[in-house]
Amino acid sequence: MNGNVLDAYGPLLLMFLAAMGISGAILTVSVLFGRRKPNPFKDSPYECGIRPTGDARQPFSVQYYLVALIFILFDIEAIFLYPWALVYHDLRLFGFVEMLLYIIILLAGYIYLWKKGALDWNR
Amino acid sequence: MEFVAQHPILVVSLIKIVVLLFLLMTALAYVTWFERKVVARIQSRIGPLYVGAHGLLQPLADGVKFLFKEDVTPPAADRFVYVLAPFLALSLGLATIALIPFGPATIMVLGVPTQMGIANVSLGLLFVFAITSMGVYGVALAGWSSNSKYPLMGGLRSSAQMVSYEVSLTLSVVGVVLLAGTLNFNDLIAYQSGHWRYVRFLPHWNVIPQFVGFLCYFISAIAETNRVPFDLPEAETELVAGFHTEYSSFKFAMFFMAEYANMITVSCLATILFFGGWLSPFPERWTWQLYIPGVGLILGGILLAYDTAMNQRGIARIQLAVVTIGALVIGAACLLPSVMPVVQGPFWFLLKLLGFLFFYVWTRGTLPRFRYDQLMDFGWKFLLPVSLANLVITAFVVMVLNR
Amino acid sequence: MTLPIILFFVFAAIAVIGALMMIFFREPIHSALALILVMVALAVLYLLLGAEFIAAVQIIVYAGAVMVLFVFVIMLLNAGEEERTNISKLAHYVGWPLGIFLTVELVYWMLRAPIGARATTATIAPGDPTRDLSMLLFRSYLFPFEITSILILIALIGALVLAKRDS
Amino acid sequence: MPISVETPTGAAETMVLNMGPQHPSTHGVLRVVLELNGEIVVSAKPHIGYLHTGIEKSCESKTYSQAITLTDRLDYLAPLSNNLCYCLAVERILNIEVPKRAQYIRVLLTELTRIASHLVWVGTHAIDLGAMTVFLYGFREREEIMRILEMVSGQRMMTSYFRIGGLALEPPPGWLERVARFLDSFPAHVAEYEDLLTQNRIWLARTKGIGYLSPEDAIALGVSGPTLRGSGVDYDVRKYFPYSSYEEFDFDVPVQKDGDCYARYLCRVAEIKESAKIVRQAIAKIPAEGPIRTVAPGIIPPSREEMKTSIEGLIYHFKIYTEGFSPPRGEVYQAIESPRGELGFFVASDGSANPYRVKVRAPSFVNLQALPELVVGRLIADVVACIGTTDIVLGEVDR
Amino acid sequence: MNEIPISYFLVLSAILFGLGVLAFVFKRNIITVFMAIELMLNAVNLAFVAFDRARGGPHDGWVFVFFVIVVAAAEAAVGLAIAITVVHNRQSLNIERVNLLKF
Amino acid sequence: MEKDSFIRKLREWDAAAVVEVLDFRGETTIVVARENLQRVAEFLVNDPGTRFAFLSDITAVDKFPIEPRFELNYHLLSLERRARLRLKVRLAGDDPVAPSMVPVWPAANWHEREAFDLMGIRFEGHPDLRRILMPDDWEGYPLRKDYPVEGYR
Amino acid sequence: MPIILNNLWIIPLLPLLGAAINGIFGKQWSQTRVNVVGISSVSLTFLGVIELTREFLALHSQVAWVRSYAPWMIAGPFRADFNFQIDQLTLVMLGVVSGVGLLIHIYSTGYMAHEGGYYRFFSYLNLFMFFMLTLVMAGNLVLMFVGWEGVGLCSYLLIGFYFLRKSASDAGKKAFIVTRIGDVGFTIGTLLVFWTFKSVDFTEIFKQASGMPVESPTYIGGTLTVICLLLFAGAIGKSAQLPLYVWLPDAMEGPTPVSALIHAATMVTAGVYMVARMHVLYSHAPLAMLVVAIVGAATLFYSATIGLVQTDIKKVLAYSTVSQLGYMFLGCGVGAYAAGVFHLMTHAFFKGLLFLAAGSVIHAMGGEQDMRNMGGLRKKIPITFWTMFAATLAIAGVPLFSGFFSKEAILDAAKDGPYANIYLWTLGILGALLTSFYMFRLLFLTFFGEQRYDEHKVHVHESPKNMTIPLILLAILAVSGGWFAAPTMLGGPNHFENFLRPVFEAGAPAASAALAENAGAGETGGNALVKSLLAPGVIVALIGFLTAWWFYIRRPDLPKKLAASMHGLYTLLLNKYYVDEIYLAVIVRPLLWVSTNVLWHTVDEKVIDGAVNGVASSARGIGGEVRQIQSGNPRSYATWVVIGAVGVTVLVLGVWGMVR
Repeated sequence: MNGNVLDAYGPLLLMFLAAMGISGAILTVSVLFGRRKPNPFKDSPYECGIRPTGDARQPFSVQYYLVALIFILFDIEAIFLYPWALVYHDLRLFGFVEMLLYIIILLAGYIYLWKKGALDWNR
Repeated sequence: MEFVAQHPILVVSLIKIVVLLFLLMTALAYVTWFERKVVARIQSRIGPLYVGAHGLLQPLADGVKFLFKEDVTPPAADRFVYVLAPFLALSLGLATIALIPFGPATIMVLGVPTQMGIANVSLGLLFVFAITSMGVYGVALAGWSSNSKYPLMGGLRSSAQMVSYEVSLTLSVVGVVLLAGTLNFNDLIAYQSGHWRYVRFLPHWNVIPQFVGFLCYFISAIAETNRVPFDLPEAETELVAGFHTEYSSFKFAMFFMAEYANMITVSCLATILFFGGWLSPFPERWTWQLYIPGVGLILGGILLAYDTAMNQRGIARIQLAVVTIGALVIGAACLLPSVMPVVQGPFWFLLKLLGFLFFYVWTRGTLPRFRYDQLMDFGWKFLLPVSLANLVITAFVVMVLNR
Repeated sequence: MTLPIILFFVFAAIAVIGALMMIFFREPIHSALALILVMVALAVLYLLLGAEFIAAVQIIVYAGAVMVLFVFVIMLLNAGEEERTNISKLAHYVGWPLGIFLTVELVYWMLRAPIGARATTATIAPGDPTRDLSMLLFRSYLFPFEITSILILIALIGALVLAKRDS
Repeated sequence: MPISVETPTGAAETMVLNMGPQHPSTHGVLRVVLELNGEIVVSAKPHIGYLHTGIEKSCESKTYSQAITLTDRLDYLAPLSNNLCYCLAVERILNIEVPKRAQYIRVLLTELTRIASHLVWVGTHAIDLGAMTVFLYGFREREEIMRILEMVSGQRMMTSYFRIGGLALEPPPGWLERVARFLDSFPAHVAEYEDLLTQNRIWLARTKGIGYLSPEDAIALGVSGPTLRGSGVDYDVRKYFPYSSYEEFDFDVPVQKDGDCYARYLCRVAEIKESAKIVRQAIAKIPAEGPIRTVAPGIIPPSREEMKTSIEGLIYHFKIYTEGFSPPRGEVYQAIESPRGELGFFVASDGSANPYRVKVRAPSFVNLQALPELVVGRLIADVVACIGTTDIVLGEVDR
Repeated sequence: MNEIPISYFLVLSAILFGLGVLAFVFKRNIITVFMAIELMLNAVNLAFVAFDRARGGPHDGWVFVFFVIVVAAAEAAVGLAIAITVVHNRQSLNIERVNLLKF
Repeated sequence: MEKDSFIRKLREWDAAAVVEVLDFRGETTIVVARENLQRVAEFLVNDPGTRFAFLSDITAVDKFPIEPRFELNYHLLSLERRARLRLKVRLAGDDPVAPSMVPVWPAANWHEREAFDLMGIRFEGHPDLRRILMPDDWEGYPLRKDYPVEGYR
Repeated sequence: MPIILNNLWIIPLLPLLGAAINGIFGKQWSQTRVNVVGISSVSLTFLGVIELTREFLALHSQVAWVRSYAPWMIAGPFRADFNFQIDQLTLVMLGVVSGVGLLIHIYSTGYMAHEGGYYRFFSYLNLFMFFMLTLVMAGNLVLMFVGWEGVGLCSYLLIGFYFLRKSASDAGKKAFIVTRIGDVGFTIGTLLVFWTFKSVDFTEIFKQASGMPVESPTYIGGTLTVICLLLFAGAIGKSAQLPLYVWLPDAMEGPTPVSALIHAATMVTAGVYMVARMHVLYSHAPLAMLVVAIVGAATLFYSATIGLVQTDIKKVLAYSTVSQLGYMFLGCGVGAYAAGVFHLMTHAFFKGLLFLAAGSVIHAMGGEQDMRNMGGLRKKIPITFWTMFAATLAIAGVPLFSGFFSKEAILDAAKDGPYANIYLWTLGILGALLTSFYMFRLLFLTFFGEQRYDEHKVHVHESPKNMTIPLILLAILAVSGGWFAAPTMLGGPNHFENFLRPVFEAGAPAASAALAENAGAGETGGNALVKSLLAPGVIVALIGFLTAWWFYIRRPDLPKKLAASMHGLYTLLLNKYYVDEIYLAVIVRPLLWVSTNVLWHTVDEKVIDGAVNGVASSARGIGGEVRQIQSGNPRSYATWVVIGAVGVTVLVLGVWGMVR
């Protein structure tokens, strides 16, 4: 597609500005209209009616990190798949084999993860 | 302004944006109404009833209520991030719609022919994914900034969940791209026009060859939008309200609006990718289908009128009369020869969209919720391999058929 | 001043300010947010350079995945405000002057780069650039492409071994 | 209110989370202090007492009849069971027999209560696990039972309909037909819940194998009711120590072997059906006419007609409602099978007009003890399922 | 008329790279140090895309950006895993307190 | 009668264990001395002829001002024998201490805590003897007869 | 439709898949499953090769069939593709590699059955097959180099298969490092090829080279000569020629099937294959050919002498391999490429067989490798004996056995060929004599005479079927593998040479003319038969046999006496001419000394440390900073990185700026 970037993406940018504008407006309006009568009980973090002690931001299970990690790597794989799918009609068997190889290698990693229990939530 | 003259399209899109955002915000409000009504029906209840006829003004009342609610910001929270999170969530949720084309027809705005849809981008699909991939931040930051245990857990949970299902989401769509060889929404829809060669009554929609892909996509989409049975982040019975426990007033509502906006986006995407977007399911030679929108609206109007006359009293009657007249007028307008072709695309698109939204609500009415580990297992150990396999098989079949 | 140039300056400014914020914020999560800002701004600049696909990938992978990992780790480790230590005298006295010097030097040379005299018209490259890129990637750069899978595999295994060891 | 938060038991990775008292899935004001490692429960400690109203103490200052209204407030999902148990206990001390008609009506109504209670349980348990619709369906049927109770007693929930020596009032004509009508439509509705849950994959995944309780542990912990029977122990007070003519009814006691949440779910659903069976038999058994109260001058109030027509009646009426009656010295322990398990009333009399000591053996209270047993080592989401499956009512736990 | 000189992008790239270097030296939190590295990689990517645009031919520059992104992702994954391990062992995120590199 | 057989068995095992046998409205109560409680309980649980494995309830009764002031009633159930039995222990007002039955019946845990909470009876050997229904900082034992219902004056 | 021809990638891919599958999953799998994967991948390859041969021959093509699958490396003008090439030479090699490889795979299932890391072994073997096939099918030098290095890697892995044994892992390392020395030459040679021809594709190289003039046989500086010599350096390393042969005997530490497959039948012949493949270049560089021939002849004689006295059964075979490889090079060096390749093929059969049989013997003896502790095994393990006997006859050059034809062809070429050289021929004949002797010595020591082992400790038993069947098949091949050339004895054509003619005629005008002339000049009828049967090779083989018989059957006490009387020579031979020791003394020690004394003690301690200490002591203020270098503080390191970056950019950009 030949064309000016602005013609294609300018509207998108504008939409972003508009969406952010609306969100900002909503935030402002709710600040303007909402009453504010803070008191210590209202302000305290929710913990089922018990006064919380200590910092809520406690170190968390490393499992979450693993999920994000696996996600990154598979995300990249998925991203590579898109240009591939785009020109797949021209690549044919060659494209199939190369992507199969690619997928197989990553699949090996996937199987490794699985076997290692990185995908199990309750180890 | 010099560059306005250079880029007339910007002015045109500004107008479209205003219109679309208005419609979208209304739609968001009424999707909640729709959901409440449908779920109520499923659960043999009535649903919103008192504010306006059939509770039609309920969303408005809700909005006003949210507006006047006290906006509590916990002092322990990281204020900047705390405010940023709903802001991010909502603006990303709203902005994605810009990439969705609602109809094929070019309409004239300020004398410039332009599409029904804001941005027509050659890599539309990728940009949708790009924007949704940022959606994680809204959730994660909300959970983190609240500085409270339940939100933190909810935030971590839901961001991990969204991230997990994003993989299968992206993978499940590759099959469609393989078939069509394009990432542009218009081209994707164009690819699906017509009917199958041998089964001529079946429209040439991707859902048929890519049924597995569609299932993967839709399941992932449900998870991605944190809806039942994947609504773990907000699993109220465990984590109270998940990442938005500490949010109140309109900030709370913003998360909900974002959720509904995302629902609409992924449903639009499903419509475009698998159900032929704005295409009608009928063959082109059946010209009578052009009357469906108009006639449908008029029939709906008549039904409403009947309901109004039989069941409603007082002010509700007036409200419904207005709606009825609106439906009749628009329906009649849709039958005008000049308008008729224009409304076809949006009509079918919205109809399919509504179908998906109904499906969303339906699952919510029927299914229990997964447990978190089951959810992650499902995503990583089932959906991911299945969508990969679907991809490989599709690639193989495409290769063989291409020879 | 035409619109593209204005856009360039706006987003360049956002990128630079974001980078500065990344340096000067002391809460890691704020730094991360600033960096996300830089990345998004860069994506827009890529668009101005006509590299749509790269812009999309930039957002999906960098802003949508890598930074998510950063945010997760910050949440995971409960990274609080940065400690102000100055154990390394070297970094304290030599590091940043040299860094600034390096910046200035690079800017100087970039200004003198012979290629810089050309201009982009903020158009999408002719033809179908994404297809060209794909063909390039899967034909000419097939080998590196396949190697990336191995790289990813190794990273996966390495990170898993590292992260899982303590649990 | 105790505000202390337990300190973690050591490992730095754990996090202490209060579940409750203000939490959607603790069925009231239960507080469970969870120590979590990631999402896995390392330890769970139930804290109760947020709803302690001192009912046992209050009973000591009421007359025997007055205390009935207090018992309604114990297990507010099955008030008639509480009424029945208390009345049976006092009747034991008094050593009087209730007329058969009243006994059958008691059976019918307590079984209806059981159905209602289980319906609420299925609904809340399902909503705990995210299935919202079942909840509303359950309440639809419960509503009909409530209406029947209202028709009979004039009250929807706190009926206090059973009185010492019989019933409070003669039920209105046509009520049995209404019950029968309800029963006719009922099986189809139960099938609806089962459609939504019993074979649902997600439901199975959420309940099967979760919250396992072995029969030995169950007995040792004193667990009773469907929770016990879900572990394969066939103990039902109605069969072991029949009361109120239960021995004349033909019903099965559903038992499941697996001891997990799903087994308990199956038990309760089967119990609903069994109760419906009993109700149907009761309809057939209840004579159209006959006394609803024992004749025991000075203890049981005379009928309205007698009070209006005879002087003795008037005197007894006056005496009973002003100063009550004085049963002989002694203490009894009366147990019945409430929807939640063995409900027991220990009533001690010192010969005065007020009960000397009333102690309620609340099944929820005892069953709740088993909670840590069920949840430790499992995920936080399972805590919800387990709390739901023990079917506690905080009014009864805290008394 | 709509032209932006490529050198603008190159200068921006240089500035961002310099800021990355500064952050790399300046920051003490191990996570932000990694972020500084990401910033530098981003700056380089910008230069790649700019050069690619200037060349106009086949988009080799884009391909490089692609690979840089992959490498950056892998780097982040492993680097942060190391960070987690270090923090678990040392109880500190401050790289100045981590002197494992000593011999 | 079967209930008699329990008593007989108990007597055969240790004649001194049974202090008194009460019978009211068909309910058998065996009064045992505090010192013997644990032994008797273990016997009743383990003896194949009795098998009172299920502890239904523990009730504390305050007989103020009669001494011994407190009575503890253990309501036992034998699933095999389909029988109930009540064990009664009398405790003096100035020494309301009983051995904890948690080792014999884990179910006794909360019952004993409740008796402690509301009646002020202490149980020796209880793993976690805290108030259960009343707040931790509550003063007094509400179910005692001398508890000022309208508050301390 | 030629399926395989159009999809050449299938052939190397199959073993690669096998390797990957076994490598990934094999650990959990039973041996049977590993077998199925390993064997089926190789047998499919073999079938593929057969089909390929059929398809290629159906083409009646006189030129190579080249298919390019992907661009691979493109850097400026440099371009190397994934392209595969099929011609007659490739076919022969493919047949050998896949056929012998398949048999050895089958054999291994028996031989390795009780070893740990079974799946690992098969994964490596399959990987080796992949690389070897890549090497053979490669259409350009760079891809060939990939295969070349890949087989080296697999060789390293497999020699060090028992990696817990220090000698094994040392041997692996030695093999790797020694061959690497040769590979340096190969690499530079490749670069030179590219420099000269602007391409690395064989077709292109040969096209250009065949048009170039033949270089002077005396001037060493000719481009082609240099290229050929450098490439030959690689061949020396890979094919274990003088002076880089030292790794091969040590490589016997690996499992016997490995020795058979890699260190006898296939990998070590890669050098020969390479020389044959590049014959166009060699034909234009007579000097290089001469070097090849000399090295070959020297090696064949040299290592045969060592083989005379070795007592380890596998060591004898190892030196014999080195020697036979020398024959092949001799053949190539005297222009008889076809003969060299012919010998390569027959050698693959009989040497593979010898190793496998030796493995069978070792298996039977429960791990014993010393021949002095064997004897009289003939009756106990008859199949092994008979197959080994056939192989011995073949290697000794007994008429009608395969080795006879190939060796005779080489010797003929050395005597009468266009590049004939009588001295080299003499060495070849002497080598044949020695070969015959040490091979029969091996046979007699092992299978004849009295038992020299303890019957109670060693339970001698015939190997299982999956080991003996490959033996028998190989024995058939070892006997009959040379009959392609049988008609020459009757004065007819040599079918093998005719088969390969398209390849070797293609680009070598000068040489091929001579060849063709020579081929036409065959004598006819019975005359030729008599002549070939009475050829010197046959006679020396007979002499060798008789001597061995005399020494080891008739008068078993003689060898010891002889050894005593010729003590000096004996120990010299026994210690393999002290080559390892010489290398140690001449190369390794000096290197160690230099690195210890010069680099460590002088440069490091005195210069660097001195400088640091000096700075530290002279300027305390800066000294603190300098110590920071070693602070372990990552921030400081980061700063150093920046300092370095500034330095480099200032240098590079500054200099560049000035130049501009």
